[in-house]
Amino acid sequence: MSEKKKTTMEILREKVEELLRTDRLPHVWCPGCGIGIVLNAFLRAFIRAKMDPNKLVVVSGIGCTGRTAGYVNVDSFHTTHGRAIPFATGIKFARPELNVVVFSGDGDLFAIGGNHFINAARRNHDILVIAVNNFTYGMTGGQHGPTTPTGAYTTTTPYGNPDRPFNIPHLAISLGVPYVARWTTYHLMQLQNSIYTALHRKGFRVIEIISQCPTVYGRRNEMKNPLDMMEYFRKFSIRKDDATAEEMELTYNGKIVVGVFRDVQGIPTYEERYEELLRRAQK
Amino acid sequence: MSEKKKTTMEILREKVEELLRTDRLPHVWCPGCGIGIVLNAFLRAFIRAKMDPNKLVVVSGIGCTGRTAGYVNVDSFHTTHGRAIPFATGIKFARPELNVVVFSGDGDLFAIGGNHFINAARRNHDILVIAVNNFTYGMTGGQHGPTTPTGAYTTTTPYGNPDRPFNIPHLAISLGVPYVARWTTYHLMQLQNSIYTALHRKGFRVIEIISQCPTVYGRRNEMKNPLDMMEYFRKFSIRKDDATAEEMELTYNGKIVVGVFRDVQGIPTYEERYEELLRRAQK
Amino acid sequence: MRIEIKFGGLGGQGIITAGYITAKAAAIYDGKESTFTQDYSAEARGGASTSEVVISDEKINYPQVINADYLVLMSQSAYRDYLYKLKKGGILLIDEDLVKPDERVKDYKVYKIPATRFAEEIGNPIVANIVMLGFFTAITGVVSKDAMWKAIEERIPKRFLEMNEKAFIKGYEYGEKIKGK
Amino acid sequence: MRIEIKFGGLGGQGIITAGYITAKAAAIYDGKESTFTQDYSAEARGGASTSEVVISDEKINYPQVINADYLVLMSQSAYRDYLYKLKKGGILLIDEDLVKPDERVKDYKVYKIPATRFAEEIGNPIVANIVMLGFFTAITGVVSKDAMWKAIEERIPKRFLEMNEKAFIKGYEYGEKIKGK
Amino acid sequence: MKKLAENKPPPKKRGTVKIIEERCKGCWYCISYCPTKVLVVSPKLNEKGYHPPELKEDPPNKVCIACHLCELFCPDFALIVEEIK
Amino acid sequence: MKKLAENKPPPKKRGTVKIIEERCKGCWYCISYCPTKVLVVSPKLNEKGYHPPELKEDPPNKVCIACHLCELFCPDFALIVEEIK
Amino acid sequence: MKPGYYFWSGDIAVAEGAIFAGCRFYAGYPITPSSEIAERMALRLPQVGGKFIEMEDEIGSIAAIIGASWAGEKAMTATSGPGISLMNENIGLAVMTEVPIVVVNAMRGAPSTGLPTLVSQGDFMQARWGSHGSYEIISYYPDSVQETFDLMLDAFNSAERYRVPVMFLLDAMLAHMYEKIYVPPEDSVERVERKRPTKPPGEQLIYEADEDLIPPMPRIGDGYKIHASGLTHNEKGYPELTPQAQERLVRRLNEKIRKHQEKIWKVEEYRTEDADVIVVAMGSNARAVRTAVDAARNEGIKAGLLRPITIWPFPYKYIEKYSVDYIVAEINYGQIYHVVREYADNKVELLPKMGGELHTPQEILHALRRYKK
Amino acid sequence: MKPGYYFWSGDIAVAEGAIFAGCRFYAGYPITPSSEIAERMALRLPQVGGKFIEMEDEIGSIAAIIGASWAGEKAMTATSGPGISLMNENIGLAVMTEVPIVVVNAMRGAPSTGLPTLVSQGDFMQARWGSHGSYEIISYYPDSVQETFDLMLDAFNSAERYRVPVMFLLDAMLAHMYEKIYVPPEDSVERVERKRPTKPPGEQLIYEADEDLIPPMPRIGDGYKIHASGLTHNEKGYPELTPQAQERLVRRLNEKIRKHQEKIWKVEEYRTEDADVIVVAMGSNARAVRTAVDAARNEGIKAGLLRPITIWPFPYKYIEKYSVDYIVAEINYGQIYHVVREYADNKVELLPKMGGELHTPQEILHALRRYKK
Ligand SMILES: Cc1ncc(C[n+]2csc(CCOP(=O)(O)OP(=O)(O)O)c2C)c(N)n1
Ligand SMILES: Cc1ncc(C[n+]2csc(CCOP(=O)(O)OP(=O)(O)O)c2C)c(N)n1
Ligand code: SF4
Ligand code: SF4
Ligand code: SF4
Ligand code: SF4
Ligand code: SF4
Ligand code: SF4
Ligand SMILES: [Mg+2]
Ligand SMILES: [Mg+2]
Repeated sequence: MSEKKKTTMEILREKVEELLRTDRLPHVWCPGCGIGIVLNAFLRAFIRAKMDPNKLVVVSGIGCTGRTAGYVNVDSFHTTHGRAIPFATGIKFARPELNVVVFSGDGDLFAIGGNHFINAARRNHDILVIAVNNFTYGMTGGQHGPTTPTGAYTTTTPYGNPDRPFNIPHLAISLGVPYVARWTTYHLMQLQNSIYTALHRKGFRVIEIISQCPTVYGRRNEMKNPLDMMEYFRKFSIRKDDATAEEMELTYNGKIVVGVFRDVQGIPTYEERYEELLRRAQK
Repeated sequence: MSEKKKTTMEILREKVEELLRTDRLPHVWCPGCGIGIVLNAFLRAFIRAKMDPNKLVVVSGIGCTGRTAGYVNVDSFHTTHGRAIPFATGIKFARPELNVVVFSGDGDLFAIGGNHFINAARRNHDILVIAVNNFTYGMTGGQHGPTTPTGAYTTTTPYGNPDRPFNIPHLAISLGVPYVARWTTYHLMQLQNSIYTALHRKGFRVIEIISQCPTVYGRRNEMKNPLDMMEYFRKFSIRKDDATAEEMELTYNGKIVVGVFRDVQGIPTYEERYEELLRRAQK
Repeated sequence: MRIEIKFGGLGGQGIITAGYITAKAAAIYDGKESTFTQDYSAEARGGASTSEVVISDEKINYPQVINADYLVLMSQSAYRDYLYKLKKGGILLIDEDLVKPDERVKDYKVYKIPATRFAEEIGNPIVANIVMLGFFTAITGVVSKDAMWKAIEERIPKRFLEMNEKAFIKGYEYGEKIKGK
Repeated sequence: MRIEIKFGGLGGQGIITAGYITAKAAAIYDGKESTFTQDYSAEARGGASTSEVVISDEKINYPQVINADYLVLMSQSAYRDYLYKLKKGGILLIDEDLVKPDERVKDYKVYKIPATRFAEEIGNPIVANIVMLGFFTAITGVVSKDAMWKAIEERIPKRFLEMNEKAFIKGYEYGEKIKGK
Repeated sequence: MKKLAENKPPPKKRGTVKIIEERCKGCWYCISYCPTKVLVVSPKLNEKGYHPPELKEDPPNKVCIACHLCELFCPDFALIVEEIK
Repeated sequence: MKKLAENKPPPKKRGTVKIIEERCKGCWYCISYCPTKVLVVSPKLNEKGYHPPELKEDPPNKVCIACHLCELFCPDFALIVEEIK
Repeated sequence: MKPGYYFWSGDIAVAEGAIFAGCRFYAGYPITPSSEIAERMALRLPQVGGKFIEMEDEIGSIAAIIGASWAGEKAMTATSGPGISLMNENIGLAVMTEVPIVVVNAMRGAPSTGLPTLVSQGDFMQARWGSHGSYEIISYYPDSVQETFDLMLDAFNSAERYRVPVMFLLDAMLAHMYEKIYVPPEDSVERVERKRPTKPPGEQLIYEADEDLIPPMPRIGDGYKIHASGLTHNEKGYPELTPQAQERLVRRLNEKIRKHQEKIWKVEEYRTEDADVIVVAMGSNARAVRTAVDAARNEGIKAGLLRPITIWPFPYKYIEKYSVDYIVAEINYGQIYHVVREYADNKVELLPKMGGELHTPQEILHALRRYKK
Repeated sequence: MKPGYYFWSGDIAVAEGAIFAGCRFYAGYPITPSSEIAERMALRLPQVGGKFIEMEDEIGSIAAIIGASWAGEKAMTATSGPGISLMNENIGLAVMTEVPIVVVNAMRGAPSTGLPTLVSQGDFMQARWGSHGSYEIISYYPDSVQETFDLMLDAFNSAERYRVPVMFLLDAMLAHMYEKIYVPPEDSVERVERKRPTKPPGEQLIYEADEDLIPPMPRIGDGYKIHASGLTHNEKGYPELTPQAQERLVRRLNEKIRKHQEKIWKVEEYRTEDADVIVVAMGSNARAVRTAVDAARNEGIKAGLLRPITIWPFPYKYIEKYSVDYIVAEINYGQIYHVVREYADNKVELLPKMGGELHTPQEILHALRRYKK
């Protein structure tokens, strides 16, 4: 069998292995945690895109998702909580030829990191943001966060969550983000394809992935084991690329509208606008 | 003349004086600075609303606009840069019967304070936000900020601003803010009426006021004196309550769409939802 | 007298709960002093799990296990990692299906129980830790049977109490039996 | 020799610029040492404005005015606030239309010029500070005429140079005239 | 300006303006936006060096009509409009 | 399940699955979402105490069809699907 | 909580101690090893009519409790080192505007993200110097779950009495460790409430200090027309940006704590009377020292333990009191060590640990053995 | 900048000094009195092909420069006390991941918003202890515009050489004060570049330190597959959450600075050789002291000035060197005073100012007169 020509999928799988710091596996994530699925999809999309891994930089904040940076076998940074985006901004702005990806969690990106998210989106830095939304702060034991649905039970909402969550795609669109999509971890191929597309786009690109945290979220919200959450995603997701802002809203154990909500090209990135400025300054 | 019955406008003027810390006048603002005009409008709206000044709390951050808290003769707090909203949140959440108003500048609210803005808006705290947008950081001498139009000249954009500014009303709407309006300092009565209306609404209410900073912004951007900026507002503003997100965008010395962009009622405030939670917890 | 107990196993086996219950039983229901500490490390999620209990009649100073008097193990990796913590002559309690001791055990008194198997028989492997607590109570007498049960009762949701009671008794009786030998 | 100069007036009168130009003239074009400091306080915006210059042949230590040798004033409030800073026998330069000295001036040598009026005659009250600098140069000789003019030239946008030159010369000549008296 | 005013009938409402000169910073919004143009730049300088406005009426038409606009425009709370009719 | 599979013609593509057992955490996504249901829970426990899957084929129909779904679902990079036909 | 015995972790004791002390407002952002404080508060505050809110970050959290304190509540937040590093600016605001708040720092391995679940004592100096400027705050640090509960009352009492932020230190060991604890009856303790203005609105200058250097604190909504600013201000609370106003204000802010420091100081002296060598240790790290001191005494070494419970203002007079050699055992690379060196007149030795584990009794004993005569 | 004489403020000198030192990346958020640094950088960096960005806040700013430094640039930010208070967490990240950056703090009246435009020296201790945990950074503080320019080169050189954040202190006086300054020819100075890996990718452990305790630093994009984490990590850069790894890492991070401290120390000793009393003063505040020392000498008082230019690691051996009384004149309520007390063996007196103005020569002289024999 060793002489047989390898299929695309086999080669993909091999390259996935190369892009992992396998000396660190098994990883820290819990049984059935969706983050690994997202990482898998990301690596495959990246491999398919045939981009140079030496130019890929993965920047994470702190959190379970934030541990991603520690498993990708490329230049990778596990920064401080909430600061992945400005850290990545520094890298990208200093060296625009690098391919900069921020891979982090909902709390990291939208709680403590919210300000950097909106301002980087506004400036349209050429950065791809993989936002793993598991409705909670997994790393610290399952408190509620800015994406926890109203009514959900977490360690800090024993009486049900009184907060209203962010509508991430709507927020991103209001900031002029050129590429906005949402998937769940059940959408293996759509997610992969979406990342693949996004890798080829320019500007601030945001992909929200609804992911399961069975350990600290699922078990408090009627989804005791990993499969329950996956089944929830399978049954309650609806693809709708032209969804309205209201449709994009997420409710407690309610339906999940997924799709590519925005994909426009030609908006100049911050880095492009700065190139121009440099030309002006130097003449 | 002293016996004559005072007209409404005269009484209003008298009460304005009572609501000012007149021992601190003249204030620090520059000749023609728009902040005073906004404060004037705010005080008049508040007086017309016949609300209890002892229950009014004005919270400001740091900046020229942030100095407002120092001139209103009610409980008033000049906090740290960017933190007016969470400071106000603490007050409001602790004592929901208080009438809490955040009065601050664009930098304070959307640069360093951006995270608090989006998260408080998301939670729908019952707070009125008066956001004075003068396109710059007035207090620190006119650097560019998150609302500076692309192309504008400031002390930190000597080659023209490469940044893309926020579309504040659109951002607020994407966060589910129930009352969103924009005016300029030229819209004396509309602004006053809008504040009056907002004072009677519940939830997170955002009024953006485009204001002149002749000293450090205007003079670098072809508007040398106060009147030039006021004239810009007069000539370039268009009222359009049903403006689209694109129309709300502001460009360098371009047109300014003003109006009440959102006014919906009945969305429960954070404080209301918490009242309910308290009932559940205590039974 | 300061008594040190260390529990070891895998995430999901209730190693933390076992330690907590033991310590609380001693402190609240036996009226002694105790400290309970656990390994919180993030890496432990789904991996190794361990907890420590110190019991004394007096105020406890150093709160962690230095030289365990008792070591309760429910996985092979725990055996590998923690055996050294048991003082010479100390008592080792193991789930006999999950831990295969090597020659080093000759320095210790070893008591074996198929705790997980018993638990499965009772209906759910999840109560293996409670079987073990019953066994521990019987073998060591460090905590009174009453106190231990009260601490379990207080910790476990009502609807699972019956199963846990069975588990506890099963372990306890098995311990009584073994001890005689 | 350490020479201390203080400028005072209102925002918009170019008090800061005057200080800056003087200090730079001394340092760069006369080859001396100098420090230039100003009052940056936010409250000063549109209110009182003041700047300080210290000039010396040696390295300057303390950079602020302790006992001014020269005090240049362009508003009544500056007179009120800063007169005490002038050392006994020091030289006071004032815009005679804007500053009305009281009996305290007897302790000082006073030189008056209608700087703002001259500036208006030249075409813009904004160059009153430059008139004053010409006057200062002539009266005090602390900075050479050449150096002062170079520093002005360097600071002022080209299109305003002509007006400023007129202002400078006007002040200088008026100073030469007055000085004689 | 003057011409125009003279052709109109005298206004019904009349007012006068109290100017708190030490608060004024000379932005002249009041002057610019007064509909009857009865506010003009005063030659006086206040303590801070600004020229406040002053009321220069030319009855019967060029008078203050107590519209309060100057009061609303003034960023410095320097004006008080009193109605006299 | 078995019935259904037997009625179908044998699949064109065939595969086999390499299981890196020490990486597996027993979430059983692979088992649940395998279209031909050829993955089952292994009685073995790995070092971390989890039951990995094992491949249990029942040819000609209940075989691995190298669809790679398990590989994509596995959050732990514990599966390698090799195509054998 | 009903009076009686409980089996609680340090984190739970913080939360229950706070509620017992009268705290009714909590704003926070989770972080290991303090998250369980928030979780307990989320459960318990609503039961007693209090308010719990999870903010978007630590900066928002501290801003919110400062606001709530002005609104009249006893308010607190809890975090760990990284969170304190972010809160520093607003700790300065609370100092400058004299707002009673309690900030809990459950210290974990540092710098940076460090060792999130493991013990450290790396934040002593930060507690004192973390914000810009010269200021004094009060800081306590207990060594057991019981003391944690008890000391929370002191923390709130001091915050209220001196109108100052209190930094309550804990460590990952204590935060997560369970011990038996006794909750006394509700009315068996003294709860301090901040001094209220005695003059009516209009007559009361907002920042007019009494002889104790502490100004009474009006509550929002009571008509006092409070103005508070982080700028240098005068007695009216108005910004006054002069060196003179700064001198008056900042000196008072520091002196109001120094003046009362002897009342604030809590120190445990264990077998120090006749000691030749005294170990200075704090928090959970002091527990092993007690054992080691006993063991050393058994070996004829005259050892003692000095345990500052009040870390700041540092109870330096206790150091000055003894003319002995000191060993400072702390889980950092030398912090209180420097402070002890400043006040000691004999040798001071540092027994550092970078973090992750307590000193063991053996390690301390080993160091003490050099004092065997 | 062409070599020659210029008339610059301290802020301009910072910016020009940075560019001269090779800085090509600036991210910042304006704050008085440091804003002019940003403004100058905004103007000048694009001219030399560098990057200037105004971030949304100070936290974003420091995060961005850490990223840019990994990307290979010499990077800096500038702020004032309130900004430093916010940057503290990420200063810890730079320490822990060993990233060369320069952070300028133009000190202003504090605490809190304080006196934005006026001088203070309230942030000495914060520079050293502001972030959680035990760490060492390097801190410089010049006393003139010329020294500001010159010292920026040292700042970048030390940051690069030791892979450590350098906190460059300035004060509101120096920031805004103009003086003549000489810019030397481009090639007349030595610019240190960070040590690069000598081994090829794959063979180089990312955090394997050389004998000087400093690991070579790979650049993003060069194939080294860097992993850096603020967690306690091993030589591969991988998180290793054990006390042992912590001990190794944190000890090295501290020791790599201590080991080289004598090379890092810069101190001005003015008429100290035969002094009976030495004034310790720093930054712009030291200038008056020089005048006062001369005046005192004229009166027969043997006074001297010791001016630490390197504030951290504190050049304590210079204090130990003299067996004299010290007077510490600082614009705060006692910070370096405590450090001097720790190392001095005679009397140490504090001459504090709360902020807003420099000590005058008269004030210093007055204090020195007590030493008239
Ligand atoms: C400054 C700071 N505050 C708080 C924390 C604690 N903390 C670590 S991760 C995290 C939240 C993680 O949530 P999310 O980003 O959603 O990631 P997840 O673990 O859910 O993947 C928090 C609050 C921290 N490390 N640093
Ligand atoms: C933490 C912190 N960072 C920066 C500053 C400096 N600062 C004061 S006000 C301000 C911006 C003010 O802009 P804006 O909010 O738009 O108010 P404006 O002055 O324009 O009314 C800045 C950057 C500060 N005071 N604190
Ligand atoms: S806690 Fe939740 S998010 Fe974190 S690894 Fe476990 S399952 Fe995943
Ligand atoms: S600087 Fe601008 S915003 Fe500030 S007071 Fe002056 S005009 Fe107003
Ligand atoms: S509007 Fe007010 S401040 Fe402006 S000129 Fe008129 S009175 Fe003066
Ligand atoms: S009230 Fe109206 S008419 Fe009268 S002065 Fe003012 S603006 Fe003019
Ligand atoms: S999907 Fe992966 S981790 Fe889950 S059971 Fe299958 S092999 Fe194991
Ligand atoms: S490749 Fe497809 S058929 Fe084969 S085991 Fe995996 S999921 Fe089943
Ligand atoms: Mg999450
Ligand atoms: Mg602004």
